[in-house]
Amino acid sequence: MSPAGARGRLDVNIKQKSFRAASGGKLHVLGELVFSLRSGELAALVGPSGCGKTTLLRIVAGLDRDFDGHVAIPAHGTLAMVFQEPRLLPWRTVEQNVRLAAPRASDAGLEMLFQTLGLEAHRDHYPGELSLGLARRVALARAFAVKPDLLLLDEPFVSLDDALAARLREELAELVNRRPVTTLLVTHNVEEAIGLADRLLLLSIGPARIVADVAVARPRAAHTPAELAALRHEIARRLNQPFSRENL
Amino acid sequence: MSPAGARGRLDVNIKQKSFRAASGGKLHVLGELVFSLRSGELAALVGPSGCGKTTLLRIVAGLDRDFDGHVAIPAHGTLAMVFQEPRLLPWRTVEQNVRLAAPRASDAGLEMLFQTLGLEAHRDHYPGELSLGLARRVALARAFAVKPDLLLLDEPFVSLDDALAARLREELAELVNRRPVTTLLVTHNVEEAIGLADRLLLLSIGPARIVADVAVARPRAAHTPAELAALRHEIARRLNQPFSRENL
Amino acid sequence: SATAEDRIRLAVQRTGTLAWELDVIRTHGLDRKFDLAIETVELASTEAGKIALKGGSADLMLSDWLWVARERSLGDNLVFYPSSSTLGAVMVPAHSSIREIVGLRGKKLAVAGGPLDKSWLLLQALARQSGLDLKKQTTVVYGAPPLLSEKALQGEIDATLTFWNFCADLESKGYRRAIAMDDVVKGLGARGPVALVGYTFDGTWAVRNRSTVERFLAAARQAKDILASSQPEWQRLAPRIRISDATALAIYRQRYGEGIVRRPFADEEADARALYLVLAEIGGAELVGPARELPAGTFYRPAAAE
Amino acid sequence: MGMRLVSLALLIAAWYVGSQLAGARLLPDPQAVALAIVDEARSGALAFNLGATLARVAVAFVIAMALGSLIGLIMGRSRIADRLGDPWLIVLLNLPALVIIVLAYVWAGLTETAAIAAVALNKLPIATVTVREGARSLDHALDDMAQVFRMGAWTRLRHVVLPQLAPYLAAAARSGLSLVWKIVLIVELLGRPNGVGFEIGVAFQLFDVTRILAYALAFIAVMLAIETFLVQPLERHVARWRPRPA
Amino acid sequence: MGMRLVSLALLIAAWYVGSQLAGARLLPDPQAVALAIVDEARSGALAFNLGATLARVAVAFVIAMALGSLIGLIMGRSRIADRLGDPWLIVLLNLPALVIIVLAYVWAGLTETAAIAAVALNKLPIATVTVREGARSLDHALDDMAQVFRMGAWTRLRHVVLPQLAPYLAAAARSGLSLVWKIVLIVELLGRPNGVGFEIGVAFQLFDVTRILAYALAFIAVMLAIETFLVQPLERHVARWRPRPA
Ligand SMILES: Nc1ncnc2c1ncn2[C@@H]1O[C@H](COP(=O)(O)OP(=O)(O)OP(=O)(O)O)[C@@H](O)[C@H]1O
Ligand SMILES: Nc1ncnc2c1ncn2[C@@H]1O[C@H](COP(=O)(O)OP(=O)(O)OP(=O)(O)O)[C@@H](O)[C@H]1O
Ligand SMILES: [Mg+2]
Ligand SMILES: [Mg+2]
Repeated sequence: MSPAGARGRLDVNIKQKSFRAASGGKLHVLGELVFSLRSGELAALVGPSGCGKTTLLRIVAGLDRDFDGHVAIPAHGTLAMVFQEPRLLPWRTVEQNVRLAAPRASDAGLEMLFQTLGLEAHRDHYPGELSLGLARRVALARAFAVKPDLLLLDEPFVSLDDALAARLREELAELVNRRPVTTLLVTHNVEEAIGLADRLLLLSIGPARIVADVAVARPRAAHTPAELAALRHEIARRLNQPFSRENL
Repeated sequence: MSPAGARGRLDVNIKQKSFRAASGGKLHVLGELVFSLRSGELAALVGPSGCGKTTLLRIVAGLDRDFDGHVAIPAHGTLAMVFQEPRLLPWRTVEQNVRLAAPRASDAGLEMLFQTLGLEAHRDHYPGELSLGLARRVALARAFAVKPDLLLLDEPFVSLDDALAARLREELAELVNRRPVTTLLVTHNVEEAIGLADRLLLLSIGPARIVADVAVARPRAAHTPAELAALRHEIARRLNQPFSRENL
Repeated sequence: SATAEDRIRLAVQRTGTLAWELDVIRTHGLDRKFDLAIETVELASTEAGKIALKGGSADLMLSDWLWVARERSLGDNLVFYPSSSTLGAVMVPAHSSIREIVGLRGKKLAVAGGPLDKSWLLLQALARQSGLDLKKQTTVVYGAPPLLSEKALQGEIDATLTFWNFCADLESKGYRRAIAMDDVVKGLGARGPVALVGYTFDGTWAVRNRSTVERFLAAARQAKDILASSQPEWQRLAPRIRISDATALAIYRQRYGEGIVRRPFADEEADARALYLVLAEIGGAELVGPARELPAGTFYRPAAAE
Repeated sequence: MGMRLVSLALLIAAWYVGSQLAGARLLPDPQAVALAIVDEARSGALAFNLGATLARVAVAFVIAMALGSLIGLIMGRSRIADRLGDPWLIVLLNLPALVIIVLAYVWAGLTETAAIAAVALNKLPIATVTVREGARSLDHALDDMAQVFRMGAWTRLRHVVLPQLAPYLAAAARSGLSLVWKIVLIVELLGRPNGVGFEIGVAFQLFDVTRILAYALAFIAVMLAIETFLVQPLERHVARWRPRPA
Repeated sequence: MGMRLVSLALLIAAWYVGSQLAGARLLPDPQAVALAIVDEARSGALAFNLGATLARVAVAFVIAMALGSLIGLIMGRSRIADRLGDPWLIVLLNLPALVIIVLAYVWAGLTETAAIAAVALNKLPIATVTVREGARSLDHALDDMAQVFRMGAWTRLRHVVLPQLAPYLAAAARSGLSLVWKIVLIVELLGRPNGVGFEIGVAFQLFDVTRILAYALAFIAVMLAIETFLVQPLERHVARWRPRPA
């Protein structure tokens, strides 16, 4: 519990979270969910569609305070999030969107970022003039430009072609390596999770619990095909085991 | 050119399409794009992010008439589309959303569809109460419920966990097998494309042209790993060749 | 039952004198006596009557000859028959030092009805004779009469030129008539009390319905006489006038009685002619329209007068 | 509901304090006005006049809202209609109520039709302007969706367009109702033999503030009731899909 | 621009035909009104009165829009504020203009301040109601985004909230300006010694429709100019990000 470690530390201790639907029913979405991330740790959240990953991210981000439990995010740290949809301000250009979220970003830094993400040509475009993939990249640029201490990523690399996605994953790995960024990454792509994460948190459906907390040995470095296959197998076993209805 | 064939036939003959941006510039998005689909044929459109796939789909759907060229869609046929984002009516429930688009769908048919897509529990929910994955499934349900003659799918299976995506791919294959549905499927997932399509149309970037039109031998059936590897290689080669800037 | 000729439609302001007279006509069966079917369009404001008459929704209303003259000069065949010479006054608080027109110099003067109000114009004309330019040498405030009465009571205003019924109200609350318009009119050369207000109707219509008009004027005259002579009538009318205060009611009665036209028709017309010149000079074309003098035929001539 | 009552109580308390400070002649206190309302109610005059006014308000409101919304929708969606209609709209919008009322009465006589037409014409451009803004900001994405699925005109209007226009319609309706009522007052003042406006006009001639307030408040009470028991439940129903605010 | 001129020409043609049908006394033709405008302009009365009215309109409008939007924003975003403020809002909304004007004059004297306060108070609830609807339909998703990125209050207001409120503000401003002007007329009629309303009141006493129209149209011309050269270019600029309609 060094000061530096505590500074970037994320403690999640959710007792339960439920939604009340407009039609009247009550939906118990998250069950007991307890985990911590060390400063700079990258955890991948993997779980079936609709299990509560976004809900968890929103709680961590402080957007939803209507739950039982407690979440401690890095004190005084900056926060960045890539939402599941781009969430850009339609009436501001690409560049303005990024600058408004990251007013302290340097011109050179932005230049680099736009270059990496293939957005140079679109700086002055409005979000309505972008393809979805481009818009998602702007959302990534916005999150990266902030230089966050806590980074929440909700399926950041979907809707991108493989080559581009690979490049952006590298970019993320680099960002996280350069300085400690505590990161929660939601993904349906197990390969992606293994490639990027220090830990995999596997979630069950209804209400979501952590069914497995798998450490990935050599984080963010290449795995041998054999290691990979072993991990995949392990994950599939754990994910399939605890619930019967949704078969993964 | 039998009447039955002509009925479901799709002829695309685009000379060029460009956008005028609010900031003033003109963006030449589509170059010469000529192809036809036989009735019941399923073509996958694969191309880099931002290359113009959605633009092409919108033109085919008749949503954008501001282009040079001509598109003939199945006459008198019904049309269904899965947009790149769910595009549900936020003020109507899941079931109403589907029924409004497919007023002739039978109760039993809908029942089945909701079951397959894991939406039974969400029939009375409003879109704002759904996870993105759930919302995407509703958009799929809506398109399937229409029983279309021409089906346009813009990355329909992203944001879903692998197991679910696999199940839905099967569902699509079945739908298309049951009766002839001329289908254009946009995807970044080459595996998916090979698994589902009769033909792969590989698009280049800026302005988009068809760089390769690859026939997939045994459509919608299992391929041997060797065949698959050969195909993937072929596709990668073709996609990488013609453009230098974006390296895929 | 009345025939078509006997029908006459009146635009009546609910709180106005015509409404009182009409009440008396009905109560005393004067309408039946003169074989009239009187229909009324009750209205809440003076201007509404003009709309009614112009739009053809009423045959007859109460107005002043100044407006009738203006309309005639602009081509509308309206005619006027004098009804009342009751005029307003400049009202001041009981202890005020203002006793005559020159006393207004440097004071704050409220004027009901705006810059083209006839009393206001006449007052200005008379003031000029004493070398006083009221527009320049007093602080003039225009406003709706009820509002000005209230302002006067609040003490925001030194003197208030307002309509006679508002004068009566103020008088009952201890205000004094500093300058009566009757005197102003005389000061400007009129030989007697001038009936500025009268029955106004369409000349063409009057020609076609001569007998009806005259029977109505006769009925109205009888009603006026009843009102002038009968205290109980006023008691009965009090709720309609919406006055409960006995002092005020007495003042109302007195002023009303004084205003009944008793002069020969020709005298009225001659005085009107004289005053018209005064008004035309001070109000200009904006007020009177293109005519330089009182247009011929402004005053309706009943058969009896010919 | 509880909060609403608290708020109303505060309002009446504020009024009471105000009347104590200003003096009863300038601002009668709540009791005096309540008594005047009771008086008018007993004599039947209140119900009669309020009924007359409400009928006019209702008819003029419905006509103006329906026509105004329709025109606004068309102008918001079609550029040509907007360009052509805009100057007319601005002229009508800025034509003084008095002018419209006088012209209507002069042409159509002092009739009920003229009165209602005049009110509707005064309100119409305001509804149009508001709904036009709504139509301009309609979501093209949903439009496209409706077109792809070949939804019929009625379905589109009802399920795609109207829900998006709902807040604009609500704004137009609420401000419009109050506007219609304000103009009905003038219309009644200028040419109707009954109604709240007529009574207020008469009371004003006599500077009877108590009666003015009595009639004004009687109408406001009706509006408050409509708002509380009709409009707000309806609004909650229409907006039930919306994530609730804090 | 061309379309606008065509539309205006059509309007004047319609007016001309109308005046021929109705007769010049009831609806003076365009030339007569134009002549009256020129006359008034020559004497300097037009500029003087128009200036006085425009000044009142401008001040009252700015006050009412600023305060009304602020209150509307707060009520739209906070449930408690909405519950507490709503009855007051409805009362103010439905209080007849006459009542507010008379009370303002009675309390604050026949002064400019009273006049402007009365107008602003009449317009305020309408701006509030419109902006409240806008605030109610603000996008929570963007709010969340702004919160996550710790955007400051000013940034949020300017870049997140105001662009969403833009159509509501436009509707409130446009309908509000016309309303302010309508009420300024009554205020001037009842207790100001100058201004377009005062002149119209005088002309109305004489039933001088030509002069009424002359003053009304002079004001409308100013509004048309503001709309064409100021508001619409601004609107186009603000909405440049929107996909253009057909
Ligand atoms: N309305 C518009 N105005 C201007 N440019 C546009 C507009 N719509 C799309 N574009 C541009 O056209 C290009 C193609 O867009 P499109 O949405 O078709 O791409 P896409 O292939 O679907 O990409 P993705 O895989 O990211 O969805 C992009 O560069 C985009 O910025
Ligand atoms: N505001 C809400 N009101 C009611 N129910 C909600 C609300 N938001 C989410 N839910 C429900 O909570 C569950 C979890 O939603 P969440 O968005 O967290 O899922 P997810 O794991 O992110 O799914 P996906 O992978 O599809 O994005 C879903 O069943 C969803 O329907
Ligand atoms: Mg999610
Ligand atoms: Mg796309």
